[in-house]
Amino acid sequence: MRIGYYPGCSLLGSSREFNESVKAVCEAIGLELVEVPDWNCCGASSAHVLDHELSVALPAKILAQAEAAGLTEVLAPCAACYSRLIGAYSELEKNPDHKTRVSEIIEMPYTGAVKVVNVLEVLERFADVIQAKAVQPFARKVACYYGCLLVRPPKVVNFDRPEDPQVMDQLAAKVGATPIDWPFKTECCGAAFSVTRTDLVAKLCGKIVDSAVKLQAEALVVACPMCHSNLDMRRPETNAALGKDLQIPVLFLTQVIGLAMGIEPKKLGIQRHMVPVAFNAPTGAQA
Amino acid sequence: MSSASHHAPHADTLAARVKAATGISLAQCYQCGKCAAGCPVSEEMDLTPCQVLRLLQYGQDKYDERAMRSAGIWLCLSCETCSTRCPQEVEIPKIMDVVRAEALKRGIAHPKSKDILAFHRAFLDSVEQTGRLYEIGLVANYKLRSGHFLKDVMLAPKMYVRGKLGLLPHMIKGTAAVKRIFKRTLGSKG
Amino acid sequence: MSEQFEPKITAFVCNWCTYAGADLTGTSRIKYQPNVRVLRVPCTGRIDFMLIMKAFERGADGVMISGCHPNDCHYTSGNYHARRRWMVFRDLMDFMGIDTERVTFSWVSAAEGAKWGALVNEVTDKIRALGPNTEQKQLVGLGVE
Amino acid sequence: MESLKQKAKELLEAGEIKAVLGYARGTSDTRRPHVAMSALEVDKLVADQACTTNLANLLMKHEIKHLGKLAVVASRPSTLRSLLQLTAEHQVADGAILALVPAEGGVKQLGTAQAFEEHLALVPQKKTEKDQALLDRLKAMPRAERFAFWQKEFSRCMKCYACRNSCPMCYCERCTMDCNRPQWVPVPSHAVGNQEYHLVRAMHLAGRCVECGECGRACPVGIPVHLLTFFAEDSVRAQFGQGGGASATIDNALSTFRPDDKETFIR
Amino acid sequence: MSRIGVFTCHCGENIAGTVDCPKVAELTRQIPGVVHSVDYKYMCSDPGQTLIKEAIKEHKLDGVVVAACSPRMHEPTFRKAAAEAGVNPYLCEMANLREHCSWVHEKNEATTQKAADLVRIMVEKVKHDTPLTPIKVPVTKTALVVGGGIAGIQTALDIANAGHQVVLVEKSPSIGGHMSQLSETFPTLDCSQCILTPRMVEAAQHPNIKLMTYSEVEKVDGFIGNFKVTVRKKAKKVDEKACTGCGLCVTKCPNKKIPDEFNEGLAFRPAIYVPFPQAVPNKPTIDTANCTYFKNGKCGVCSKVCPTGAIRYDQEDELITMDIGAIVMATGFKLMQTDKFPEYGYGKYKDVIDGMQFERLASASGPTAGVIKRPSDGKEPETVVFIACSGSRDRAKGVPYCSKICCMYTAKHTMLYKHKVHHGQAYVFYMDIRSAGKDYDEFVRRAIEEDEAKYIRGRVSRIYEEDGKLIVKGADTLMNGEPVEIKADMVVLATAVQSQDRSEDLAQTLHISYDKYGFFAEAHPKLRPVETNTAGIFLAGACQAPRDIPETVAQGSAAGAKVAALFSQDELTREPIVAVVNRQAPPLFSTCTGCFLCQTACPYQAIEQEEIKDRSGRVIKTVAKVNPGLCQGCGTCVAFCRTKAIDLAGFSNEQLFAELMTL
Repeated sequence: MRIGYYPGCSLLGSSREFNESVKAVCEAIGLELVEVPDWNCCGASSAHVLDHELSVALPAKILAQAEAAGLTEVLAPCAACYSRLIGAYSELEKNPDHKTRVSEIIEMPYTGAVKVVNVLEVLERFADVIQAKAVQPFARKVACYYGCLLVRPPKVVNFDRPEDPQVMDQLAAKVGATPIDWPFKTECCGAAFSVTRTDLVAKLCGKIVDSAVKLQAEALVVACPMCHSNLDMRRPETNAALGKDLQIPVLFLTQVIGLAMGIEPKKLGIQRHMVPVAFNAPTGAQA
Repeated sequence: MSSASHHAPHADTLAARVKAATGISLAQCYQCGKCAAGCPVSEEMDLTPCQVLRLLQYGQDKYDERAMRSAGIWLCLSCETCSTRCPQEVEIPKIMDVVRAEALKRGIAHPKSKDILAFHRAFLDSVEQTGRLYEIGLVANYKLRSGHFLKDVMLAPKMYVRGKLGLLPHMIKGTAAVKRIFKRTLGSKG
Repeated sequence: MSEQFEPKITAFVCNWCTYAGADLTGTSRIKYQPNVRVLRVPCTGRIDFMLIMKAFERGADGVMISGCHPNDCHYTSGNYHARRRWMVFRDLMDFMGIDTERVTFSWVSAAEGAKWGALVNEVTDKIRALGPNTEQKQLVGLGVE
Repeated sequence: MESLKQKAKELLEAGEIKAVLGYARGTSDTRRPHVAMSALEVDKLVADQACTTNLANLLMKHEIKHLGKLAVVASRPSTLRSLLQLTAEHQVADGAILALVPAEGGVKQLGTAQAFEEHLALVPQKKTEKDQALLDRLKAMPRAERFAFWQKEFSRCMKCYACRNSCPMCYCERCTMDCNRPQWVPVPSHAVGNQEYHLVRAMHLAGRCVECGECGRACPVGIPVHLLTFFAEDSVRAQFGQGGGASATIDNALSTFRPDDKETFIR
Repeated sequence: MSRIGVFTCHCGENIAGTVDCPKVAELTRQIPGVVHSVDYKYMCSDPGQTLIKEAIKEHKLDGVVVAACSPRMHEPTFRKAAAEAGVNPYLCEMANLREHCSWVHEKNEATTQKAADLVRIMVEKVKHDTPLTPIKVPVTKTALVVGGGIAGIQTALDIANAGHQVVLVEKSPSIGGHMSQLSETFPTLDCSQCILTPRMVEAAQHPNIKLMTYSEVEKVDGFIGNFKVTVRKKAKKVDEKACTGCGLCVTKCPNKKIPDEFNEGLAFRPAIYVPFPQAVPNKPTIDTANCTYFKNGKCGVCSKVCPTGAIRYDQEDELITMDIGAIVMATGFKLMQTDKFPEYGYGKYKDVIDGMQFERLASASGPTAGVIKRPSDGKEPETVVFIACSGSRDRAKGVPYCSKICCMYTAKHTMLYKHKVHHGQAYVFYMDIRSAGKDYDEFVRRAIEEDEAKYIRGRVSRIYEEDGKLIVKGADTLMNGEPVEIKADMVVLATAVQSQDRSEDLAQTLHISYDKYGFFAEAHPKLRPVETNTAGIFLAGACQAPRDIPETVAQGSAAGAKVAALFSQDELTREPIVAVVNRQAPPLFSTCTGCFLCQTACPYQAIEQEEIKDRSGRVIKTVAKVNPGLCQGCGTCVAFCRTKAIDLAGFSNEQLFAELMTL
């Protein structure tokens, strides 16, 4: 099986462990990733603030490149990229006459032939394979954190349920983890304010991390590089805001799956985290 | 011929601009406050989301201006919590985009928007130049634009050690095409 | 023709809304031009498209068709059926080159006496400006003589 | 062709059907309808590119109806579309008529409306380039010019009703044209009667036309009458999303409605 | 040749002021077929009518045109006059010279000419008029009331008290409906059961009421006065005659862990059960889906203990067909379930309950005997948040309408709570307080001022659980949308009132219309609020739209009065303006081709299929036939019919054609 792959900018930089772990897991489950040729940035959380048309044109260019390469489906592991891509796709499907205008802007035909999927959606298709290959169960209590962009707005992404989503929990359970039932699965972490309003991010992340620890989670599991960097890289600020010293690690779901499949931690980029991935009691998976 | 034109909002109000740009009618909002109740940052806002919508509902310059001058609109994270739960299905983040763009155009954006804008501008600069985001370039550019030179200086070495910072930008083949996209969209609107 | 052309306008209206609306125009003493002749039918659903053609054949320069607003039909849905019929019929008339400007479809409720008066005036003026329905009249001339 | 004959014989022998309605060689290169009730008659069946007539038209004739269960050769999709529309209009019971569709390397036997629908999904109906070109040209004309075009065409019409008689959907035992109390449409073939006749025919077929084009082919004086019903069908499909001959179960577009039907002309 | 009389009315100056009436009389006298034409000052006056009647006799008129005011005004007057003089009333037509001519035009020649034209049109119509006789249909004086809640009970009692037979059909094992579940009622706080149960008993014992519980309407044919209704009487597996209602089976049933519907899942019941102590009839029913005997053939305890041997495991559903003259739908409503609220936990928090569950908690006969205890741990909640408009006025949840009763019952809940938990604090999140009604707003004020409920104007965005508390995140829009967070012990959602499940199916069975929310549609929102578009079928209560008890009872009585009025006649007389499908000599039989496209066009399901058979019974042709009992005469089918096989009496093709030909 093959699928189009749009890593996005963060996965080449600050979140390269996500890229590494997605690739490692996909290889293990037999899914070939075909990178969209010469892809550009999707505009992330900046383009739409300054110009709506730009925020549609950049993702449309990516999808048009994919279309030209004969792809019909593109996996965007980064939740922010996914959100921009599917948002543009959905808007252009709703207003088909805008397709002509956008094609002019991006200088190539955009027809809407390429569908966008997120990493949970793709892994869900392989849930049984993943379960079968989970030789070293990740026997930890985990708090699955979805963030905003995977499930909202529900009419656009049309994936899982908008409040209290389940797919990540189910996948984590398939590899031996025990997902906790907790109320902060989709509370915002502060997203793009990481640099400009670190104080706010610290406050929002504080609620999330604190709740997970209170409910005895041993790890936070995420599927979004922005959430990851806020929960992981901004931990010093978060701890300062909370007045606590919480050392709960933040793993990408693909890392959790990868570890359970027995993939070498280094290949999954475990060493790249700011909050070290270390657990108190020994388990089947080590980091 | 059609009677629809009777009900079109006054042409140059912000509400009319919102309608034209997004198709959303401000009249849909019935001020239940559910957006403000769920918004992760509404406590930080000088105007909560429902208040911004309320001001726009008047269709009067002084209220439009009050909305555009607020700091709160710059705090919206576009997390979509409000629109997901809105009983009237108002897509508030899209409205926020329009209000911010108008505030910038008229030069009345709140001073606190400076840093946030600097970040977004720096981000887009990077994309315009290389086609992709160049994170180091972004941080350097942001610092230049915002003046926060010492921000996060302790973070960079840690990131570097963990292989999280690429020192060179990724150039794509289609940079020229991307630049033209910027010109046709952002550029054409000043 | 030295005199000003006075158009002949035939109207088909439903009993429950437009006929009553036109009654209200009268009770309100709203004046309009006397060119229109109203034929009463129970419902717009009853209006056979052929009646429109027959009106033209009889020398009508304009035809008006009017009934209850959507959702207000006395018979709940006759007007909806009529609307679909007209949507196709009007397209087809146009495709055959028959002037659809001469057929006015409207919803006039029992409360819209003023609307009826204004509409009749507007249609009368418009048809007067368009002139006699020569195209259709010539067909009859060709056929009947 | 051989597989068609083979299939026809099998069905007749098994007693599944009483007759096959197909094509046989006519004069010169033409093909004519042919009813085969025996092996001998089956041998006369032809299946080739020249078999274009929509045989569904004949199914509604008394002489054919009385033969008993039939198989009809559906060399073109419009025959199946006719069968679907006739089923929707309670003229043919679902499953009462078999369709034999000549296909590559054999013949496909279809027995139910559902099977017809499934087959039709594979062979979309398309207008000929010539028809499409003329339609487009007409639509682009100024209205008065279009009026003149049709009046010129209709001036040749002599109300022979060949278009009506060749239409599989014009199965009414007594046509409106023959209705004289009141006399809706004047009998003589003069201008106003001709215009009204063609308008009535097109309106009566709107939402029901299967677009076989038989009417146009039947016209002895070459009036493109089929474009009227084609146009009506396009209008119905564009505005209501459903047209004739697509299904045996969907209600007719013009005898149903949606409260939110969108038009632009009602005041 | 016709002998038509034309009578032109001056209407004082109303017509004569602008129209030259004598000239109209003169002009119209020349129309072929007109043998008499006069004008007169007031045609509708007694002398005017006498003038017409005498002219009819003197000139042997066979048709009359009265050129006067709108037919909507005086058509009945003149038709009656014509009938009195021996002319069929449907041969009398009116030309509208007043509203459509004299009142709207200037005084000039064109106006007079138009008046003459209007008369000409009607003369041609009269020429093609056919004498019509009002349609008479017999009436079966038995009413069917569907639904045994307070709406159905009230309707049934009113009809029965008027002396007519009623069949009251209820789908569950007991009548009583939602009202029997309520604790106390607003705005008087009187006990619901205390006022309802006497009515239930009265209905059960009324000699004119036949009660059919655990039964559902399966099929409805026919038309007003003449319905044929099939009811499925579901097997209770208990012989109602043999059973004494001693209740031994209920106490002995070993399977006692079935969620109790009457207590909204807050308690359990056995597999053989009586829904509640005051149930009518007070005899048990076996819930076969949960009964051990029906699941695996073992057990049979109820049968063993029954002192009268009333248990019938082999009892089957019965289909009962009956003749019915009128039907009243009183099927009520349902509440939106708490699992429809993603932001409030998809129903996973046990202490987030709906309004009906709160009623059961507050009810003296409820699972907690009226003590407010929260479902999760049975503790007394010290802080309770009530959320109004939960799902109502919420287009995102598919319910844009106001559920109407929630404002009032939420105020009631806060009072009941405060009366039972004196130190407790009730909060109410609301958007607007809709308390129009006698003593209603005073009631809400009492909840706020005396029982200290704190009302916060804003919606709640989210509820989640933390440290054993429910965190309720709302906002106060009266304080600039400031976020408000309340740590509650229990949350009560005033969930939306919705139409019953499968109400659309039921509406289709009865051929009545329903709105997009599944509520049954009234014939006219103002003037015919308890009638449906199908003659002879009426509506009562919340099956039509959300309603409170007083309105429901008023509507039940209104529907009852409608039925009683219908049953006061032995025959129904209907306007003969109906469609007819022609019949012709063989072999054509009818010009109808049997395409039946008219069936979907008819708004009243009045078009039936008629099989024409030969002597041996073989079907030769199937053609359309209009049921004159159902047809309302809109004529949509007429315009639709390609072969002109259908025509409409009073507005026939020939008539319209002739009218047009005068122009």
